[in-house]
Order: sequence, then structure tokens, then C-alpha cells
Amino acid sequence: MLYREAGQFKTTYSADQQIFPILQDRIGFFITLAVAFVVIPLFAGNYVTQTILIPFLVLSIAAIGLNLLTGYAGQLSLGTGGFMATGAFAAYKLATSFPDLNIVFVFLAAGVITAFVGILFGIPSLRIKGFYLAVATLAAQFFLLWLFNKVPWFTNYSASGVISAPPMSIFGYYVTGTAASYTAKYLFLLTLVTLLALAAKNMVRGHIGRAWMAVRDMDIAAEIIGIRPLHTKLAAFAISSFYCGIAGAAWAFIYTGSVEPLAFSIDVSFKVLFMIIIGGLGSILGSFLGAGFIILLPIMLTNAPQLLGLNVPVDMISHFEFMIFGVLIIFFLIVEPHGLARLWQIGKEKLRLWPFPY
Amino acid sequence: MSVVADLTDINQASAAAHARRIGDVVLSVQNISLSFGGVRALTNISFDVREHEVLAIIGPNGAGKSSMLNVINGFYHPQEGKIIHKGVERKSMRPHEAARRGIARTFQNIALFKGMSALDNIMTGRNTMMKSNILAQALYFGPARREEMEHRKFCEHIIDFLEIEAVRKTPVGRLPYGMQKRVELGRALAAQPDILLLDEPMAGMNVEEKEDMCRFILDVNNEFGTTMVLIEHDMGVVMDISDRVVVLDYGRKLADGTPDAVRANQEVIDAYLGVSH
Amino acid sequence: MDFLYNLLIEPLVQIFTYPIFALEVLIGGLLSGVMYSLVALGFVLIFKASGVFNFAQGAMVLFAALFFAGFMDMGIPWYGALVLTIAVMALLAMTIERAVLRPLVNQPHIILFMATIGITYFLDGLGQTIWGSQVRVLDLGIPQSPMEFGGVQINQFDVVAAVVAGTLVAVLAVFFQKTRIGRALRAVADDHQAALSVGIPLKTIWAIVWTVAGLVGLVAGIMWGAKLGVQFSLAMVALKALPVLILGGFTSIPGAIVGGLIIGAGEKLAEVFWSPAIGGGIEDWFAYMLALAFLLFRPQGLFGEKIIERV
Amino acid sequence: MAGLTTTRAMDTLPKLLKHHAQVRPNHPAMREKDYGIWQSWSWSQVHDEIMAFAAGLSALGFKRGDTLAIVGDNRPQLYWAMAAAQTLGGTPIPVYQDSVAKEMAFVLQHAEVRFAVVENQEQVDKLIEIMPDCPALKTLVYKDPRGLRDYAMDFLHAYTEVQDTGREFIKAHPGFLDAEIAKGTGSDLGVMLYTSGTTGQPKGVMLSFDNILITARNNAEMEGLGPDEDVLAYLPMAWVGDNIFSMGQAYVCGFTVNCAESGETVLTDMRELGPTYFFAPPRIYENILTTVMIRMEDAASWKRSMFKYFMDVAKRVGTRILDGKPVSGMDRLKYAIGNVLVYAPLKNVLGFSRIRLAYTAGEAIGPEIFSFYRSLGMNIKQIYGSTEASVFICVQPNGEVYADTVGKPAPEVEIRLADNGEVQFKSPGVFQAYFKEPQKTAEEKTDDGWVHTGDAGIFDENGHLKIIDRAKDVGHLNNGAMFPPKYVENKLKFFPYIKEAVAFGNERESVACFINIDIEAVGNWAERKGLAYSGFQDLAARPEVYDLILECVNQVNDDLAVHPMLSGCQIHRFLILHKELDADDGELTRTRKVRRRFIADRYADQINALYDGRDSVYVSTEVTFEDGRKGTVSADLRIRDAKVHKVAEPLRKAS
Repeated sequence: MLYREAGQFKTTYSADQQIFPILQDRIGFFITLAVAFVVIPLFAGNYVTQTILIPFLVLSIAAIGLNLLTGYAGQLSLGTGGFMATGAFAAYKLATSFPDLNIVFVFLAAGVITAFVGILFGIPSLRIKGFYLAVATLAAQFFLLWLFNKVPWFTNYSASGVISAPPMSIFGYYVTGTAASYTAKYLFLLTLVTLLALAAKNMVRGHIGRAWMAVRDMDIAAEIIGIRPLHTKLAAFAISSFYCGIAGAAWAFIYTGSVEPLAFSIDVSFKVLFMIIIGGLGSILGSFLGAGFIILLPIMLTNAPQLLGLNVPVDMISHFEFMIFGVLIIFFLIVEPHGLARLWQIGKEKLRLWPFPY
Repeated sequence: MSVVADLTDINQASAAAHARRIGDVVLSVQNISLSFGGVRALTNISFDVREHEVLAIIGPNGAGKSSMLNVINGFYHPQEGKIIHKGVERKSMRPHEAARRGIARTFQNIALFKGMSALDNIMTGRNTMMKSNILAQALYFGPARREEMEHRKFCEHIIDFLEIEAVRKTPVGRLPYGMQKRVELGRALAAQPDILLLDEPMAGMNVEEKEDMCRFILDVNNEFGTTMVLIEHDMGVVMDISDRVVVLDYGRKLADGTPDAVRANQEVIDAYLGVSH
Repeated sequence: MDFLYNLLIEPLVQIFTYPIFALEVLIGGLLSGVMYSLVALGFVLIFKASGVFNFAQGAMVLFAALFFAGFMDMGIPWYGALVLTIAVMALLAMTIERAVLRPLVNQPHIILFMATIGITYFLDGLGQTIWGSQVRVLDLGIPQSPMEFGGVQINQFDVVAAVVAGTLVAVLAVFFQKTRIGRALRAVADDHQAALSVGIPLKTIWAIVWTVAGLVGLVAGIMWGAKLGVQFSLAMVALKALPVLILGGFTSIPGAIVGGLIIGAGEKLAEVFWSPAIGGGIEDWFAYMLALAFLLFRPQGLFGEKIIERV
Repeated sequence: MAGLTTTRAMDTLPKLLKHHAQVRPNHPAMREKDYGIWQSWSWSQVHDEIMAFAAGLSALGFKRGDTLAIVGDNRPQLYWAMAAAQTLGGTPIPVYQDSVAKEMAFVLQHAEVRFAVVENQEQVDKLIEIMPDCPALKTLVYKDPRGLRDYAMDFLHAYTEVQDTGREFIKAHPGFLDAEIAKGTGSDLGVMLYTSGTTGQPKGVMLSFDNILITARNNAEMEGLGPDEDVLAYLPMAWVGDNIFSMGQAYVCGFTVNCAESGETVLTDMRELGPTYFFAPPRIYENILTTVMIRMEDAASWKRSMFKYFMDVAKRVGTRILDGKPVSGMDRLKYAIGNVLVYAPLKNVLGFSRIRLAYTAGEAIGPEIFSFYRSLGMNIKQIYGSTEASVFICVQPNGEVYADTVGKPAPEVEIRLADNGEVQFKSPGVFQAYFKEPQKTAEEKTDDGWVHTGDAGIFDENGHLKIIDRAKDVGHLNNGAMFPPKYVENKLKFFPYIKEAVAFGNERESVACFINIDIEAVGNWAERKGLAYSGFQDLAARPEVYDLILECVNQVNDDLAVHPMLSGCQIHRFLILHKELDADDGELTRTRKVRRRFIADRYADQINALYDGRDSVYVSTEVTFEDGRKGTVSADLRIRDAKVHKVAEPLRKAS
């Protein structure tokens, strides 16, 4: 209905290949950006920023990372938490060892380090597939967490095993530590997310992306047409871990400020996996939708009773949360196994063909 | 066989072409033997493939035809024998290496990437030639972008050649069988192979689809001079489009020669043509 | 240098200086490995029959244990509690089949896997909503005290557990070999059409498999519960069973058992002799590393058959 | 249009080409959907392409006065070939590429074609096949080399290789082409189009540059066409319309011509492109409308009712708004909402969003179809034209668009009506002659330049021309008044209840007619009325049905009475036939045209009854049933008088 595609013809391949070939989509995209960068900072309070927006952005990065690996390259991983932890601790070590290193570099370097760890744990993917691989990635999850727990060097020998981010600034604004304003944190993260998301989109529409999807859809055929399985899969693990690493660093430095290894337990891995399944495998947009869904769901569940004017004992609520969460997940998988992104797709098609049904 | 009748005219044209263009041996299969845990699939098979020719491998089910192709493109590793490709000898290599050395193939049961559009499937055929590194792609700037465009352009020519413009952006899963076969051929062509292995390119097709496919195969052979090794059951088609025929039976080579020679070969008649087809 | 010595030499020295002790550790490990096998068995049953990677197995263990302990706390004698719990597990299995598996039939495996994670959350929530989250001691009157076999000290409880597990496995074996349903289940594992031709609807088969898995879970739950007390951490036991699966192969019952033994033994030995070198707590991940290392050499697991890929 | 006056100086297409190449070198002149995108050529690029090909042609020996056949779909290269021929002072002859070898052979022979430019292997094969019959044909140029690799014949040339030699040639002879272009004048033969006349062999209509360009320019100025139009070239190049729209007007205005990817993809390409200036014959508009309705059928009910509601709004006020007539604020608001919810999206999906001007011509377009598009706010208009006129004879001016007229005479077109009602015209577009057919030319065209159209027409009170019948079918009442049977019948048939009608009156006192009810429509009507009937014959005989039909007839009479020339044709009496007129019984042609003579004999008695005042007549006819059995049906047919207005005092137009 909102679309006016007649006359939007393409005279070059680059015009045809762009991320949003339809003008109305481009407009929508830029409006979204404008809202995110200008409107929200003006109106969102600290509570919303801290409890919803920031974790949403952080986990979006992780979700994109996992989606690249699982959704695009088809390699199921349960080690996300471990990789996020790696990112967090790598960033911590870097930031503390080189105090005047810019936070951007710290994050990127943390990502790169995590990428290498990712490659390491990706190696089994050459021999094993599917759930075998998934279980194998659990090794990463547990081993890494154990490592950061046991080896005091990672926490700079802090007694509690908790690391807390040193205050760091960019363009003179503090984005970590107590001095940092929520808006500053939010805007910094938002920029980071935007860039990372664009980069991801570019990769998946490039030949590396096609190689990933080829391996996902039919690895034998992929190899026979000349795609190197080793190279492709490890690349997927590396890139994915790079994103997860940055996500972890952002979590530790910007969201919580101080963190212990346990914060990246296997539950985190599952949360992120949920995000991409519910958001939509093989869709960057889906990663965001999923992240939003999984972040908002518990918050609503916790606040629902008050809204309904019931008062339930706290531990009860937490148990209920567990149950309802589980039920909702199953329900959602049954209703739309292909995730929110698919729903979005369908809706969009309907609008494009309006008033016709097909 | 109506396909045959309809094809003869095209065939004469291309026959003339071949007469001019068939060159010397590009791929030589020598004493290949392959077995799976005791089960013998191929026994001491040898034959040559010459530049620009269309070579058909025929034989009853289980004669080891597909295994032969799998050996040629490195998917199976024979216990004995060697393969000399473009003068380089090798006993076995990984499929992707074979692909990079110019051997492409299509599959008996379509092996397309279901999650991707026809165009993207064909683009994957170009992957071996795309060099831009991950960072460049992530930024999608200059060279990476230009590379994409060039290869898109090339693939569009293939799409045009195979007359699949209309389904360019359709996910291949939704395409009818015949179309999928074409897309798969397109994906193989995209790699600009010098040898193209076709595993039953016309399996399960109706007469029109077969005609089209024959036309495409001959056109490819004409326009690009691609050497072709194909497995096909439809004797009419085989006799019609191939320059030479290799006959396998129970993993052994029965005969090897021009269609007419093979047609005349008594052993073949007994073992194969005798069998109702 | 020290570190390397502690890592490579010291443990061996220990083992050879105290062979009896090492033997005890080994046996202890094997026995507790039996417990892993129990949980792994649950996974295998379901994976064989429905291709579902049932992450909820651990939750089922906890769930079963909670109900059993709960019933006993209500003063119901253990056999009564057992019957009741069995009923509960059967009911649960049918509910899952009806509410989760049937609607998701023919979906990609990862979707079903996610669904089982959903089930996990649900069961954890439900179990604790009903029975509360405090730790329950489950006393079956089995002495924890060690007993002596020719100079080798062995924990009686572990022995009992091993016996129970052994019996269960035997029963299952019989069930699968002899009974019609059992054969049907094996058929399903091979291919679904065959199963249907046996004349048992897939639905029923799934319900049964999940029930059986539930029972296995129950036994495991009781054993673990009795050993560590019934508490949330039981669910984590499931995670221990996963490396067992890699080792044994997702579809092999003997694999599950042998794998369990290997993991159990290896873990204990490593825990006792190696962890000092690398600072304890290694049981979290050692099993995985062991399995992983193993996988690199035998991707299809211990008893999985070699895959010949065709195109 | 100030924009166009500048081009007045240029009197040939090649001169216009140079003009645009200088004035708007980077403005897109041509696009073609190919290899997945719209490949584009600017005017300067097109200029170079054409010049290169022209030079190549002359290198191949193409000389002033030569003819060049064009065979293929609408492709830029083929349009360029036409311009190239004109550049060298030769004449392009676009040929219907789907015509069978025999027809094609005739044309190529008759026009003594020496060169042919064709699209692909298919046409090459066809031409090679007919070459023996066309001794003059010496050179073939093909655009698409696919499959031609093995064709060794030396008279075959690839389009690109001709252009390459051309570029060499230009280097060797700079200024040669400019000289050639300078030699051209407006009176030169611009193009020759073969029209397959209803009878006999095709005739080669010779059109000069003046014919094409002046007509094109006049129309462009009238409609305010500028360089920013986008037209979709999809109708055969051999058809005069394509020559005017895609060549003449494109070169006059400098706008962009767009070629579809292939026949099958026209609709999708249309949707992508969104042309601003569009021509289609009525059946295409009709097909599109049908598909719209069919697709809406599958929509959710709430959507359907919304669609229906707003389409009604549009039907009520859409056209008035389009014509700038007064409309209440409320309706404007509703229409605006409807535009957001239905009209605009609908036009978008169909690819009509950007259309500023849409033409239709050929046969008469159904009023409901016509008003459907207009009510959506699409400025679709009817034109009346012919090859001999370089298309434009009449055009409906903006704001004066009626479904039942073809509009007012186009600029600089004079029209006169012969006493048999035939429309004759005189215009700058009038063709030079039929090639090598002097006496055929004389038949069609008087010495003082009036051309016979063969159509009978009348002017209505707004000075709009109505085409009423083929001139030869028009008869006369005894009082000498003109009697166009088909016109009367069509008026009747516009009523859903009337399926067929046969009007009598030639050489009689008055007009009377047979009527066939439409069993569907009347059947539904009967059910609504709670009227039980046993079958066609029974229903047809019902007095209620007679009343129903009588109303229709009376309305037709009201209409006819308005018009001085036609008021004589009011229907005095009618009867309703007991059976459907049927092709199987020889009463209709297979194309469902009434076979007057046959009916005249078969129903002689009934016809007389219409005139001798009987109020009923017995009929018994042999019929052929579905299964081929023969049988007879017989009945007493009642005859009714209709209300007839006095011819003396024509009353105001009803409604």
C-alpha cells in the first residue's frame, strides 16, 4: 500500500544490488536511523536506556554474530557465552595493560582476539556436523569460563574474580565507568551496532556470504563447485566470534560496567540462540527483532503481575517467568518457525501487492 | 524417439562444428579401480576425453557411471589408477581443487542451494574467481563492489543464454524441476569450466524439456567450446548429441567409440541395448 | 617448568606409587560414569526414535526427582511415590507429544531442538513452582559408606546405582529386542515408513519413547537425587551427558553406556591426579575436551557407523 | 510547446537525431531491459550507434533510395537500423516478424528489398528460406549471434561487425554522413508500412518525413508532450502507431523509448518502468481489468468490500474530478482516501502510476472499461486514425472525453462526411501513395488529397465524431434518412439484458428489430423478481420480459431521437426471438457477427410481420442442439410497439 515501485527501474547493477533497492524502504531505513539517533536520546529516560536499549544493542551484536555462524553458515553453536566472555576479558586486559588505548581499538582488538579463539574451537566443524558440533561448542563455553575463573591473571588477580571497566572516553565523552552518561553510552553503542550490522549485511550479500549459505544448504555440492570448506567454515567462526567478542566487551564495559565470568554462562548462549531463531535464521534484521523480543519478554513478564494488580511472591514470579518463557518459545516456534523476519517479509509483500492478495 | 527427430538439424550444424574443433586429449583416465569396503564399483577403467568433444558414459543402473564422475572430480578417491588432467597427473584430489582446475559438474539429483535465488546460485559458481578479502566485502567499497558487479554481469549472460530471466530472483526451491536443472547447469557454467560433467542432465524430463536441455548442451559446447562428459539413459539423445560414447557395465568398460561404432558393437548390444530401454 | 612437571610427570608418579588408590578412583569413576550413561540413554532413545535432540532430558531428570521426593515427603511410601511419578512422567510425555512434537512435525531439527529448550525452561519452572526451590534430601536407605573388596574401597551407593542402572539397561535391551513396540521403535530409528508399516502410528511411538525416556530420567533422577540431594543443579547433570553422547554416538545405546564409563573414569582420574596441576574444577569441561579430542579421530563416535557420502 | 518549436527547422529524423545529440547529449534516448537491468543509451550514444551502423551499411553498398527490411521484436538496434537507413536516404520497411514466410516473401519481393536487418537466428533462417523468391535481397544483418556461429554464408553480417566497419568507414570518410543527412528533405520517403488489407495482398503505405513529423509534432503540442516522457515500445514495429510513438514523436520531443525484455515479460517490465505515455488496444485494457477483478476475488472479504466501496466512489466522482468538473468536498475527501487505499496502490501494481497520457484505438472500447481507468484518475483517451493518416485523424481533447465518441479532428486535420455517411479526411499526415499501386491509391485518395476511411460516422452536438458503422453497411430508409444497422444494434447491446439484436430498415418505412435476450442477465433479473420460467423460450415470451426489453428500446429511441441525422432510425416495433441466434444454425459468423442476408431469408415472414402490423407471428425453425442433433422449435412471437419520438421536434438529450 505504501509502496510506489512503478518507475523505480534499475539501470545499473549496483543500483539493483543495493541493500534497499526500493525507495520506500530506503526512506524507512533512514527514518529509523533518525529516530534511533535523535529522537530516542531526547525522550528515553535513564531507566529505559539502561534496562532495555543498551542490553538490546549489546545482544543485537551477539545475535548478528551468531546468526552469521548459525543462520548463514549453518554451523550450530552453543558457545556464544564463552566467546562473549573472551571478548570481555580480552578487552579488560587490553584496557588495563594499555590505559591510553582508545576504546574503539580496545573493542576491535578484543574482537580480533576472540576471532582467533573462535577459529580454534571451529576446527572440529571440519569433521563433525549438526548437533555433534553444537555439543562440541559447549566445550568452548565451559572451558573458557573455567579458564577466566581459574586463572587470576585474567582478572588482574582481583580477589572476587570480578572485573570492572576502567573509565574510558571517546571525543571527550565518557562511555564507560561511573562518569559516563547513559546517552553517551547509548549513542556510542548505537553507532557501533549500526556499523557492525552494515558490515554484516555487506558480507552476507558478498561472495563470502554466498559461500556460507552454500555450505549451509548443501556442503558437498558447495565443495564440488570449488568452495573450500575449511576456509569458509573457519571464516564463519572467526567473523561470528569477532562480533560476539565485541558484544562481550560492550556488555562488560558499557552495560554492566563490572562483570564476573558467570555472567556469560550457558544461559546467555541459549538466550542469543533464541534471539536468532525467533528473530529469523539467516536474517540480519531478524537478529534485531529477536533481540528485542527476548529482551522485552522477561521485562513484561515481571511487570505483568503489578499491571494486573496481583502481588505474587518474588520467587514464584521467577518460576512463572521460566514457565511462561518456555511456553512462549514453543508457541512461537509452532506459529512461525521461520521467525519474526519472515513475518516482516510477508507483511512487506502484502503491502507491495496491495490491494491484491498475491 | 521424437527428441531425436527434432534434434537432427541442430545436430548436423554442431557436428560440422565439432569436426572443425575437436582437439587433443585434455583428460585421461587410466586404470581406475574403486571399491567401497570390498564392494567393487569400478574395475580398471581407462578412457580419454578430447578437447571440445561431447563424451557420453552409458550403462545399466549400477554400472558405476556416477562413481566414475565422482572419481574424475575428486569426490571419490580410487584405490588404483591415475587421472591425467591437462598434463598434470594426480591420483586423487579434493573436489574443490578439481573445481579450481576447471572441472565443473551437475548432479543426478539436483544439488542446488535451496535457500538462495537462482541468480545467487549461479553466482556461487563464480566464487572461486572472486578474490576480494573479507574486510573489503564488509565495507563493500571499490574493488569488492566492482568485482561483484563484473561477476553479476557475467552471470546475467548465462541467465540470458539459458533463458531463465523470468526466475532470476526466485528462490530455487520454488522452481519447477526442469528450471532447477537449468539453474544447476548455469551454476556449473558460471565457473567457465574446461570440462563439464553432466550426471543425467535429462533425468525425469518430458520431451520438450529434453529438447531444450539438448539444445543448451550443444549450444554450450558450440559457443564456449566446453568439453563435456555426460551420463544419460536416453539412448536416442546420447547417440544424437555425443561425439564419442563409453559403455560401462558392472564397473567394467565394455566399449569406447563413436555412437555408430558403439551401436554396432555386439557386446554392447547384448549387455545394454538388448536390455529394454 | 614446574607446571609442566605437575601436568605430565607428577600424576603418573602418583598413580604408580598408589596403584590401589588409583584403582579405587578408576572404579569410582566407572561407577559414577554409569549415572552419566543413564541420562545419556534418555537422549539416545528419543534421538533414535524421533530424531529430536532432546535438551530437556536433564530437566526431565530434575522434574522426576522433584516429584518423587515431593511425594515421599508427603509421606507416601517409596513404591507409591514411584508409581505416581511414573504416571506423571507418562502424562508429561503425552502432553509433550501432543503439544510440541505433533505441531512441529517435519520442521528442521534445530527448531525441535529449540523447542526442547523451551520445554526445559517450562519444566524447571513448573517443577519448582509446585515443589519449591529448596534442596530436598532423598533417603532411600542405601548406605553411602564405603565397603571393601579385596583391599579396594568402593562406595556402596555407587555399586547399588550401578546395579540399578545395569538392570534398567538390561530391561530396555529386552524391551527393544523382544517386544513388538520395541521392534517398532527400532524400525522408526531406521526409517519412519518402515515404522508405520509395522502398524504403530508414529504419534503413539513418540509418546511411548518419551515416556520411556521419562522413566530412564526418573531412575537417573532418583539416583542422583539420593546422591547429591534433589535440587536445581540436577538439571545441569544433563550437560554432563552430552559429551557422553558425542563419544558414544547419538544413536547407539551401547555407545551411551561405554561412553558414560569412559567419561566417568577419565573425569575422576583427571580430577584426582591432574586438577592440582591446573587448579581444580576441571570436571566442568574435561569431559567435553576428552570427547572433542576423541571426535577429531572418530567423527561418527564410538559405535556410529562410517558415513559414505553420495551425490 | 516551446520545446518543440525549436525542432520545427529539422524536417527529417536524422536531422532531429543530430539536434538531440547536441541539445540533450546525456538525456536517455533508449532503454532496453536486458541482462537484468535497463540498459540505457543517451541521445549522443544513440547518435553514434546509428552513425556507425549507417556508415557500415553504406560500406556494404546501401545507397540512397534503397530499401531496408526490419524483422524482429522491438529492439534498440532495430530502431537504430531504421534511422541508419533514413540517414543514408534509404527507406526502412519494418515487417511483422510473426508473419509466415509466404507473406514476408511477398512484402520483400514487392518492395524490392536489398538489405534486411533481423533480430536472431529464427529470422535469419526464415529469410534464408525465402531468399530464392526475393532476388533483390543480397545482404542480411543479424543482431543476436546466438546459434549463428556455424553459418558460413558470406551475405550474413553481425550487427556489431557492421558497426565496426562503419566506424572505420567514418574515419576514412569524415563528413560523408553529414553530407548524406543534409541531402535529406521533408518530402523524402520516411518509411514504408505494409498494411494487410481485409482483402487481397498487403499494400505498401508510403509515408514521407513530413507526414510523420508534422503529425507527430501537432499531436505532441496538443498533448504537451516533452522530452521527459517514457514510452514502452512493445507493439509491432511494422504497425504505424509504433512508428509515430517510438520514432516520430520520440525524435520530435526527444523523449525516451523503452524496450521490454521479451513478449512474456511485458507486464512486469511495464510495472518496473511505469511509462508516462502509453498506447494499447482496447483488449489489453480489458484483459488488465479482468485480471484485476479476478485477483480481487481471492482477497479477504473486508478488503473486497473496501475495494468495492471505493471503486463506487471513483465511478461516481473520479471522472468528474479528472475532467475538473465541480465535486462536493465530501466526495473529494472520500476520493482522496480511496486514492491512498486503492487507486494509487492499484495503479502502482499495474505500472500505471506515472501515466500522464494513455491512448486507445482500433475497435470501440467498452464504456465500463473506459470509465474504470478514467475513474482511477488515469487520463486515457480514444483516438481515431489509420496508417494512411500517419495515425491521427481524431483525438479526444482533455476534459471532453466520452466513451462513445472518438473525439474532435486532430490539429490540421479536415474531416468531411460523404452523403453515404463515410468519413473522409485531409491532413498533413496523408500518405503519399501505395507503393507501385497507382489505381489502388486512386481508389483511396482523391486528387485534391481527401482520403476515404470506409467508416461511416456522424458528428454529435459537441462536434465529436462518432463512428457508427462500416460505410458499405449503411443503408437508407425510404425517406432517405441514413440507417446504420450496427449502430442501432450496438446501442441495444450495451444493455446487459440484450445479447444480440438485428435491426431492419434498409429501403423500408421505419426501423424494426429482432432481439435476443441474454439468458444469464434476464434469468437473474427474473429470479430477483421471483418470476418462475421453464427455459429460454418460455422466459423470452414472458410479458414482463417484453416490458423489460421495451424500456431498453425506448431508451435507445430517446438517444437516437436527439440526433437529427439518426432520429429517423428510432425503433418502431420489435420482437423477442424464441431461440438464441447461433453460429451452428448459420445465423451468426463464427466471430459472432450477424449474417443479415441469411436471417433476412430465414425469418422473412417474421420480418414482414414487423411491418404489416400483426401483433404476433408464428415461427418454426430448425435448430442444431449441442450434441449435433437437429430439431425444430416453434412458437408464437408477440410483437411490441416502442415509444417513438416525433422526428420533427427532436427533444433534449435524456439524462
